[in-house]
Amino acid sequence: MTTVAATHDVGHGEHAPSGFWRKYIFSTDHKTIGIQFLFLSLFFLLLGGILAMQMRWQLGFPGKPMPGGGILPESMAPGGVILPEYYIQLVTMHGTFMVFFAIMPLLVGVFANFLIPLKLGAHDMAFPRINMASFWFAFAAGMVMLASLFVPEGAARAGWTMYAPLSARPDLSGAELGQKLWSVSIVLLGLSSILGSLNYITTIINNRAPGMTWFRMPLSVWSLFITAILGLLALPVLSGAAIMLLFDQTIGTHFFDPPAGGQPLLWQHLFWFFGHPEVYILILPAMGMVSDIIANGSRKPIFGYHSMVFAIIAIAFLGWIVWGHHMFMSGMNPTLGSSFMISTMVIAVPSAIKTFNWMGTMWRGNLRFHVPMMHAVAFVAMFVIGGLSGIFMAATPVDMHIHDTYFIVAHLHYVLFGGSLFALFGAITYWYPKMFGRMMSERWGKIHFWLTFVFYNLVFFPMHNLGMAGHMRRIYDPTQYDFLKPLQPLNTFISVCAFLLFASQAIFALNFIISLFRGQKAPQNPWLDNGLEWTLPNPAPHGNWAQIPSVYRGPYEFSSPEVEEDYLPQTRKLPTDREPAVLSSGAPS
Amino acid sequence: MTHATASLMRPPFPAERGVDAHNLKLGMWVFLASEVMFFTALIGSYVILRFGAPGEWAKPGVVLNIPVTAFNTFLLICSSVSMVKAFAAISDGDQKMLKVWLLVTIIGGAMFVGIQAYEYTHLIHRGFLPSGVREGSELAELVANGTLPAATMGLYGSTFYAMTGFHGFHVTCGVVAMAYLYLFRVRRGKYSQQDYRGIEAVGLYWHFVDLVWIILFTIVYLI
Amino acid sequence: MRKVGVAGAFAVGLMALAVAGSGWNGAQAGATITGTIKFTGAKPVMAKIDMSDEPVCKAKYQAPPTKEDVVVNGNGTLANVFVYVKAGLPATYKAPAAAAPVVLDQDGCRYHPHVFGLLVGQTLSIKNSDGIAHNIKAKGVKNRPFNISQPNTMTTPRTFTASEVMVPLECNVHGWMKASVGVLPHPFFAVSGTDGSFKISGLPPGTYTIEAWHERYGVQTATVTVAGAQAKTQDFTFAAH
Amino acid sequence: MQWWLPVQASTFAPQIDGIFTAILIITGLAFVVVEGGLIWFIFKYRERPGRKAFYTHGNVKAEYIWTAVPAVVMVGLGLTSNHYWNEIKGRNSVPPNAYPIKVHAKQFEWLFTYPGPDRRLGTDDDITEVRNKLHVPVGQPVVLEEESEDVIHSVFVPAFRVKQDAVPGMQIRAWFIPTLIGEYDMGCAELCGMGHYKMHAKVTVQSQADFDAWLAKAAQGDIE
Repeated sequence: MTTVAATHDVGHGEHAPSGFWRKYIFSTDHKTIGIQFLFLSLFFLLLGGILAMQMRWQLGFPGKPMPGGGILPESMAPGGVILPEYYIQLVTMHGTFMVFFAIMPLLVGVFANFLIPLKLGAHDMAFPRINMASFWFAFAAGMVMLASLFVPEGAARAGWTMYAPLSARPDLSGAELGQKLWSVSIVLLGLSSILGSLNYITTIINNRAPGMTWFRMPLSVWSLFITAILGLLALPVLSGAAIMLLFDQTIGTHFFDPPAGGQPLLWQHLFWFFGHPEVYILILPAMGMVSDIIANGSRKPIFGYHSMVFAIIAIAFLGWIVWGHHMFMSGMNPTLGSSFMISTMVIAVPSAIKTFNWMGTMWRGNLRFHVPMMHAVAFVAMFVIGGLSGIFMAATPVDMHIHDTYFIVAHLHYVLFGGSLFALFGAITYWYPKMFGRMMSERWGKIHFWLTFVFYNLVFFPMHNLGMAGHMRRIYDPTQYDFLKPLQPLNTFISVCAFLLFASQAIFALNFIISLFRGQKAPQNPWLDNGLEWTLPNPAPHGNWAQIPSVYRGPYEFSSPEVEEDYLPQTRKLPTDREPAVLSSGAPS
Repeated sequence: MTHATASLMRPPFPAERGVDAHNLKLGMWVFLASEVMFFTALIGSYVILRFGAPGEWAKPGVVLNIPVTAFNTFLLICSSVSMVKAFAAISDGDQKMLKVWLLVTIIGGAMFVGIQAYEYTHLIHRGFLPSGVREGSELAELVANGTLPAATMGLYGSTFYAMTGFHGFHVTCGVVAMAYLYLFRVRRGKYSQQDYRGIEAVGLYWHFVDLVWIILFTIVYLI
Repeated sequence: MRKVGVAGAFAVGLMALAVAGSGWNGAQAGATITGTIKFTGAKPVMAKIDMSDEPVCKAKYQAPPTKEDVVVNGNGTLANVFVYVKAGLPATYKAPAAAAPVVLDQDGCRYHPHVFGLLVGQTLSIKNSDGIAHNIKAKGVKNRPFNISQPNTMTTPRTFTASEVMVPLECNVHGWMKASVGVLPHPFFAVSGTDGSFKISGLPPGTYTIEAWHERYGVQTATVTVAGAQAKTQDFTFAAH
Repeated sequence: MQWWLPVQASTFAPQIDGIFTAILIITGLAFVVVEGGLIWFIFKYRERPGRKAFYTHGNVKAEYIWTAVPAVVMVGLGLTSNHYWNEIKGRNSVPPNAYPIKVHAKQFEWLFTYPGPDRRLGTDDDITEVRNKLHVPVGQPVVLEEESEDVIHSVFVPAFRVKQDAVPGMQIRAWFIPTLIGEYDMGCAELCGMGHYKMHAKVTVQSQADFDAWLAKAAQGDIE
């Protein structure tokens, strides 16, 4: 039932698109764009996983031919044995695909696009066409990066951080076209992300339904708003740096070329000035969605809503002044190291506040363990480990030992995999009915959860010990070093568990695909949640609401004494509620 | 429900109070924030590279032609003024004067890009490349006889072409956008006193590009 | 139709003649240039290479290995000098297709041979018989540079597309490992051996510029005119500096 | 198997391990509190029919506590770390009598230059280009003058807890005092290309006498 949205907003009067192309490919509907981002980034998530498995094979069984390695070209893995230059491509592209083309689009591309208009009560994004352009730039960036895997000399190989001069000089890295394609793809992705962010910010500021005041917005929208601001201000710096790198690689400029006065540290400063806000872009949306899911699962209002909002803002603001903690050992001035250490120590505090608030939400709650709630609680449990292991690195003397070792790899996987990816598994299961009108299977969801949770910890926790022993990052063959030989059984154990972890993701993939067609039909409000999006049918029609709804309360009024059910939707008008004051602009509502 | 006659220059309705600006204006301000960060990256790198340069920097005016660029700067400032006139015209509902002043602005912008392009070809002809100084060119002799510092000419070329190149690109985008508005919106009378949001947004963008050029002109050409 | 057939046969005959004539293959036909590379001055002392870090390579030597930049033979002649025809070949000359690939062996953390030549398009099979990690970086200018690694015993084929004298090869893991390859469109080249002598044979008649290239002492050229199956001698002398 | 930090072979090692252990205790405590609390909540407050959750929007006093406590702990950690950081990497932290050794990092090997008897680098009695072998006298401060020829490398000796990037175009110093005679591994900690994993050097801590003997032999060019 498609209803014509009847207000005078720009571009909402037209009918729902009918043709296949306008409806699914070149659609300006924020929900379709969200789903397009979903399929694109799930593909890249799978690709990143496959690259990781090849890395784990080489680390677990150095020099042995990889089963199925025969399909790889002779220049990369003769007879299935991975070569060092192919290994550092795997390292680089695993990091690049996962960070830029899987987790970031999944969190920001999918859920900002899908949730913001639905949760704020808007017809669509402020600029639907720019929103479509943002997807197609991300798609182009993804295809360019994908193509760089198959170019003759192979893909980029200077780590996802692409430190110059290794990334800038093909004679030193061994790859010319692959490195240039990396830079081009990142510039395109930067553009896509800027267009997306400006859309989300404008929609959140100006297009909230009447009554949806700033402090009645759900925390997921708050975190997406702050993430959009981080993205808006950080991505241009990365695009600028990638452009300078591209110029160094193509027309021979000298930005990062030491003999001609260029400074390799300039790249590190630019990259990490973007890099740290980027890692908060990768975690804040997950924190927001987890707050929504935990409140829903505990049937209890979020504990300390205002302090959660201020914690997000504090994380975002502090995120801009800590980038130097990635460069303690890089030859940067040590006194700078001290100031970055203090700001890094301070940034641990908002994370602690959020963690305790999640626990406060569950305290004396009525915990209902549907699959999203399990993932959300696992997020809190794993993010705590990731956050705590971050403190070891903030202490600069300790960082001297564990910088660029597997301790860092353990930390980043605990916050990115244990954090963002668990939250994403939960969020995809939670909003799947709103996207596709069907429920994902609860049984298979739980099986997938437990397998992933167990194997995930078996893979990444021992990496802390590898790091403490001094195992450097991005090492093709650890058995070259006498002090790493006793650790080789650990590496093999981690690799085996990694294969099992990867295998158990098949359950999620099958559950996701089969439920598209044979999943149980979704009721109107499957999770009994208060959000505006659950007042719409599943899946939601083009233009969302015919009449913009009015909002009477915050999003977390669970177990409210005013009603006997344990949830109270934001749009439900109780006798005691006043009609929200609407901006008078002379136009009939 | 027909389209309301009320002015579209207000934020969308019905909505909770946000910023007192229509979506396009708010969107342009947010976009300009990201552009500020982009140029901060480029100019910041220029500053760091120049202060950390292994030798002293080339004197102003030796390589770059200051008089022509000064005129070019004046031209861009004038086109900013004509943009304000265009905006003032349409806010009083005067579509004819909007057409005139917008055309003046487009021509001003196009001339700026033209002069910049001419400057580039002239510089490249004299041997000034993004990678430094071409051997056997006129500038190579200046480097040889010491008027130009050999150690930093590589950086001098890289930073100059990156910053002014990208600024030129942004000016070109502005000219194209204004030409598009002129041909497909202004000439078809789409803008009225009730709705001139497009002009307001492009005007914001144009003033931003002009402001960036003033900063660039000072730090690249004059010091 | 018949007229075409006759013309066709005649054309093929002509072509075969041309190919036979210009191919001039076979060492026995054609002129030969031989000579020795004399060396005057003090014989430079080559630094010892410390291979203690790679026991596999170290075990392959009794006396500690030394660098191979300058190899002066017992009889006062210079080895590893690349002598080749630089100019003078008739324009119509067409090189025969390269037959067997040239093998560059990495044995005992050293390149064997240290200086060698091959035809454009001929396969260079790079062999790692040490079983430990080497990487091979070819810093060509006309040829596209490449940088490949061989973590254990394996052979990697590569070809060079452009004529270039010389393309330096190096291993970055072992800084002392250096080699030079001369890529030429014709087979008229030789490398002076342990007796300092070289022999270029199968030359069609003509006046040729011969160049002798040495890693450290640079190049020397000479002009030689040969006719029929004549054997000419052309010596070069490099002075130590 | 090795589950803990490597052997302590320099004066930094006990200090750094000390801070590491302190942080481990603090984070271990926080870990037990949070994970234990989560597990306890999961069982204690699981859904039971007819029961409604406790309707509360938060507790400002609790917020103050779990803001102040982490803040105090973090600032404390920050100050202690800063003290050791200045001692290890501070601007004038290198002892004046440190024995200078030049480390020339290049793609895929380390070349060390020893100052020779006059203990000063850059003099003609230096022993240059010793490949992948760092010999240091025990108990004396040693300063590595790091430079790189091509890309960014990073000197990393786990036993000394010493790590310092070598950046092309920059002269960077890293100092330590070895305390335990023995042979240790040194690797490159910054991705520097396909041979990054092969940049393996041997670090040998010797008594002063053995060190001088080795240095004399190295001067003659036969390095063992």
